[in-house]
Amino acid sequence: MKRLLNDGYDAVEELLDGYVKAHGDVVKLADNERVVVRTTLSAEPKVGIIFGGGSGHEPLFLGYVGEGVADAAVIGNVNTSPDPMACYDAVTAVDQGKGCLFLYGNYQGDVLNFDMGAEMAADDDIRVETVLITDDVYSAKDKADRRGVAGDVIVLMAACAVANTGADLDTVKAAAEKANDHTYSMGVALSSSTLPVTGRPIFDIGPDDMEVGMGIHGEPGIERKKLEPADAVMDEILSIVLPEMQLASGDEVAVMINGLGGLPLMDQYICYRRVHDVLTEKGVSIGKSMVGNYATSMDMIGMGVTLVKLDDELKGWLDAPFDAPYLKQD
Amino acid sequence: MKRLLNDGYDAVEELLDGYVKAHGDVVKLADNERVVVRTTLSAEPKVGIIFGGGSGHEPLFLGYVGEGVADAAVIGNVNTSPDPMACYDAVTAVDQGKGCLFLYGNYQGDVLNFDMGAEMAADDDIRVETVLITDDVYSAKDKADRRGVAGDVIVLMAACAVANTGADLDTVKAAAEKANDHTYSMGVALSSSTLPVTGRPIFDIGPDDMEVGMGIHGEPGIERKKLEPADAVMDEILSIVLPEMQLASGDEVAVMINGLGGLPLMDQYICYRRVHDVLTEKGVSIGKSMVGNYATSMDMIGMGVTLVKLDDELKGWLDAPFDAPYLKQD
Amino acid sequence: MASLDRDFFVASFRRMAVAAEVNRDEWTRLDGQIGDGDHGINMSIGFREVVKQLDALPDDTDIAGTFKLVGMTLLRRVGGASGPLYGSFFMKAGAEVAGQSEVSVDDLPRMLRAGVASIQARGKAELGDKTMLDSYLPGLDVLEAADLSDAVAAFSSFVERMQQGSDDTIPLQAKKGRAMRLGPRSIGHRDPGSQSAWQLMECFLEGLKGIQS
Amino acid sequence: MASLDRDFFVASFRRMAVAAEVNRDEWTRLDGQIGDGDHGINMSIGFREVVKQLDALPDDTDIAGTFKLVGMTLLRRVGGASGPLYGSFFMKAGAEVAGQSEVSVDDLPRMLRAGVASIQARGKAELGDKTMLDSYLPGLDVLEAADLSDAVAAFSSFVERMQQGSDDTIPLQAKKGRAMRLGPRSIGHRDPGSQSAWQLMECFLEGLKGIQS
Ligand SMILES: Nc1ncnc2c1ncn2[C@@H]1O[C@H](COP(=O)(O)OP(=O)(O)O)[C@@H](O)[C@H]1O
Ligand SMILES: Nc1ncnc2c1ncn2[C@@H]1O[C@H](COP(=O)(O)OP(=O)(O)O)[C@@H](O)[C@H]1O
Ligand SMILES: [Mg+2]
Ligand SMILES: [Mg+2]
Ligand SMILES: [Mg+2]
Ligand SMILES: [Mg+2]
Repeated sequence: MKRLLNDGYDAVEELLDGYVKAHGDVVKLADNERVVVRTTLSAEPKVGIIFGGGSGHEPLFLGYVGEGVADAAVIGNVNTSPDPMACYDAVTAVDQGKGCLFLYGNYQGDVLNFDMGAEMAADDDIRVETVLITDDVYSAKDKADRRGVAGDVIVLMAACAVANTGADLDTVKAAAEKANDHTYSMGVALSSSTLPVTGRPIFDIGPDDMEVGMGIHGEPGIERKKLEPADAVMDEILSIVLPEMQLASGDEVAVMINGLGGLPLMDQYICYRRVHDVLTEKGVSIGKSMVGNYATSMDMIGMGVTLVKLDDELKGWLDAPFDAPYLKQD
Repeated sequence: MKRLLNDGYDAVEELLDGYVKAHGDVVKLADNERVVVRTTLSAEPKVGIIFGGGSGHEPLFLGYVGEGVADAAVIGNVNTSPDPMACYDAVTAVDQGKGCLFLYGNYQGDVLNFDMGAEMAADDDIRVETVLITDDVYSAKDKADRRGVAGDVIVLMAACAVANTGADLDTVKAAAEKANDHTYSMGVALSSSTLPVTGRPIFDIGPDDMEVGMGIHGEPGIERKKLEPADAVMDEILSIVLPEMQLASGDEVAVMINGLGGLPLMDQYICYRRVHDVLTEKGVSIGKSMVGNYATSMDMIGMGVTLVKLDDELKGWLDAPFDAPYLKQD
Repeated sequence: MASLDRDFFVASFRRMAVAAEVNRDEWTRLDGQIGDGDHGINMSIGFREVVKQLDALPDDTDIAGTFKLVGMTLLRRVGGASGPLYGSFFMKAGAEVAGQSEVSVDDLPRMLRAGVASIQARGKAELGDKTMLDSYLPGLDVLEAADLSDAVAAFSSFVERMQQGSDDTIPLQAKKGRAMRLGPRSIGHRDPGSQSAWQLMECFLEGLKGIQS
Repeated sequence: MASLDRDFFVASFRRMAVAAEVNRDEWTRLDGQIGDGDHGINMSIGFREVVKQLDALPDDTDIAGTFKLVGMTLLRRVGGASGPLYGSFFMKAGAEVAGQSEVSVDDLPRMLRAGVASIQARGKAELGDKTMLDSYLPGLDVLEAADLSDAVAAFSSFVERMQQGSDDTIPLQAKKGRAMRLGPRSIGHRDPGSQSAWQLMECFLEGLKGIQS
């Protein structure tokens, strides 16, 4: 597939430069060219929320830096965790004396790098805690081993809502953990994304095939299948996610349909419709809906369903006011 | 390219059904299944703003229905203007006695259908005025003959900002006309979109080619060329749009980078960066920036640059508070 | 030839619905070259609904009412430029024979002329603008000059002339519709509406052949 | 064989940068099969920066300092799993010879062992988990048992054993890294890091050959 880029080796720096130029009222680069921070931190000191991972998932992560949302985003190469120095620099840029929370998807590379960043912060006596996001149902049997995908945004919202109350680091961390425990995702991809450096797809896939359980970095899913109509694909996803969540009639959920970048909004709303209808049919009510490209894989054609089992507390967090370029609600 | 749909003949109805299910707090269907209206109209009567055109441009038009934004969106088949009855039904659904303004892109089919709708409304003694949006520089020599593309959103913002003050229909219409007069767009496409009914692209294009001046319905542009790096493409667009606008050092503009659906945000910000740098270099300042998929052509890989020559009045309108699912600012 | 009753027209409209299905991808392909690639799809969407409406046609609907229903349905469902144009075409054509339970072949040219006049009134295009009028206008001239006592021969020459008119759009540069904005790039391609127009009119010819044989 | 000075290592690191460019698409292709397709790209990004740093290397930087600079640069620029792993590898390997302005071939196994130990400490993987350790660990065993008086022969057997170890990852199911989540689908593909590992170590071998000949 085709992209509109300059030299692929410059793509990340140009992205970040363009982003801070477009949103200079909200964000700037820290003293590290891979760290996007709020232009002004919260007036009341609060726990610093640091969100991060590879680039190529825009608007994840940088699009969620803003008032009441993330204080910093740490950005790696395409599909690649950021380096430890950037993780550390983000901490020094946003810590207000209440410590910081690292939020990122559970990938080996991210753990290695963010942990090193946290160690460096510990040497400065800044306390940093970590919550790994593990919402991708199809990626491992144990919840704790799973990858993080669009659930990143849900967990971020919960953590930020609580951090904004002035709560301490342990409380914020517990909120993020709770949100992560309640969040389940699964997706399909109909194409690979196209890498900026090589200009080529990561993997090949036949014109009538889809990859079930695809990760947002283009990691192969668990199964390759014939592409089916949207309703059948949603039914298949729900047949796996719903039992996993043990949802019952009377339960309430938040539903996010996450487009991976190349799937039109039209298709996403058609997918949403089916998820809505199936849940309604089962007596599960929908307390919040989000549809759009929240966590992409550049130009990948595909989508994921994220469900969050709600209780009053979680619902309150997800309905809190946020004001970042890609997450605005009041 | 691949889509995730059911029967293509049902795509528009399923899209609208999914949309109102996801955003039921903001919108509902009117007594016409192709008319999306606000669930509650403005408490203070105001001029009704009716926005519309074919489907396949999501979030245009329906995504801009909401508080302080459009009161209704009238939706046609894919790439096809809505029918006259739907245009008329939108009027009866939202008119609050102050008349209504039709805002849509300047296409033969839309003019035919909206005009018939307006005639029907006139029979009911409801005054309806029309402003045709004509921002696509490359589509015709005379501004009045041009197509409307992403400038639709700019003109909508201006009209709504003024309508929200309680102004009368003539005043609102004049604001929309002024915004349209100040708005210039031009785009490129690297691929065709894929039609839901046939599952096939509208046109073929070579792997190294781009279409310059492409319309958002897949109408061929004016020239087919070899694909170039992002910066070169932006330079070419600006070399046409800037003289057209007669911008000079000291002028101020709003910049919109509009993704056509299949172009990653990464690429869009890289494009924004170049536009920013070229304008800055020329002494033109940027008073407002918008980057994202505002007016798409489903899965088309491509983008457009929209520039709005600002004065204080226009700037105020574009900075007004809006609260629709795809246009939120305060 | 027997005079034409409502069933003749209903059958013709059903044939048009088949034509819209069969030619959907071809009309769409033509529209993809110089337009937005939806012409065949939208005609098929419209005629699918026409069939549904005809399936439920009340017994007391007369010929004019049937034309009106078809026209309204196309107007409602096709959209774009061709929705209102074909919609008015059928509505106005039917209005010419309001109140008649049967019409004669001699009435047909007048009906079609009224329909085409409404396309002109709505779309303000002229001969040579590379639109459906380029098949309708020369075709109608031939039909009006033809000897209607041999209805099949007359309609054959009508449809043939329309087809010729459609061929003649190929070298033209468009002056109306979406293709207009292409400027010289519209040259060398057939106008999609000129093609659908003669293929729809051919459905009347088929009906007449059925009666005559 | 002469002892090895800083220039020997600088030349080796430059050779590694060439290897990263040359093999970029192959490492990326391997990572595309069971990972996220970035391994070659990120190594190339990292080593391009290494070259820049070496171009500006201060005269007073010793061998340990050069290793540290290379390690830090990879840590900063490569990211992902292999950034910290290769980063620590070079930093720890260099730290073994802190303060020495020359090292002997006999020091090399100890340096590499320290580097590999830090990969193990950071990544917590074991032999057979389908990672770069599957080439490093058996390779190092061979190197440590080899007669270093013929350095080229010793390093040849080291690199060959690493390459063999990389081949041996093909039938394995991944237990660490991104490929782990694929379960049985990771079987049948070579681990990309096991490939880059031996191809980087081969650059030391090339350097030794240059000295010996
Ligand atoms: N002003 C007009 N007068 C007559 N026919 C027209 C006019 N504008 C367009 N047409 C016809 O309509 C056809 C296009 O129909 P369609 O594709 O359904 O509409 P749209 O251009 O809105 O997508 C053209 O091929 C042409 O024959
Ligand atoms: N825990 C680990 N221990 C040793 N090597 C590892 C470990 N995890 C991953 N690797 C190596 O890193 C390679 C992947 O590197 P790379 O593609 O750069 O990282 P990422 O998986 O983050 O994209 C794997 O092929 C493997 O050899
Ligand atoms: Mg990676
Ligand atoms: Mg159309
Ligand atoms: Mg068309
Ligand atoms: Mg990788």
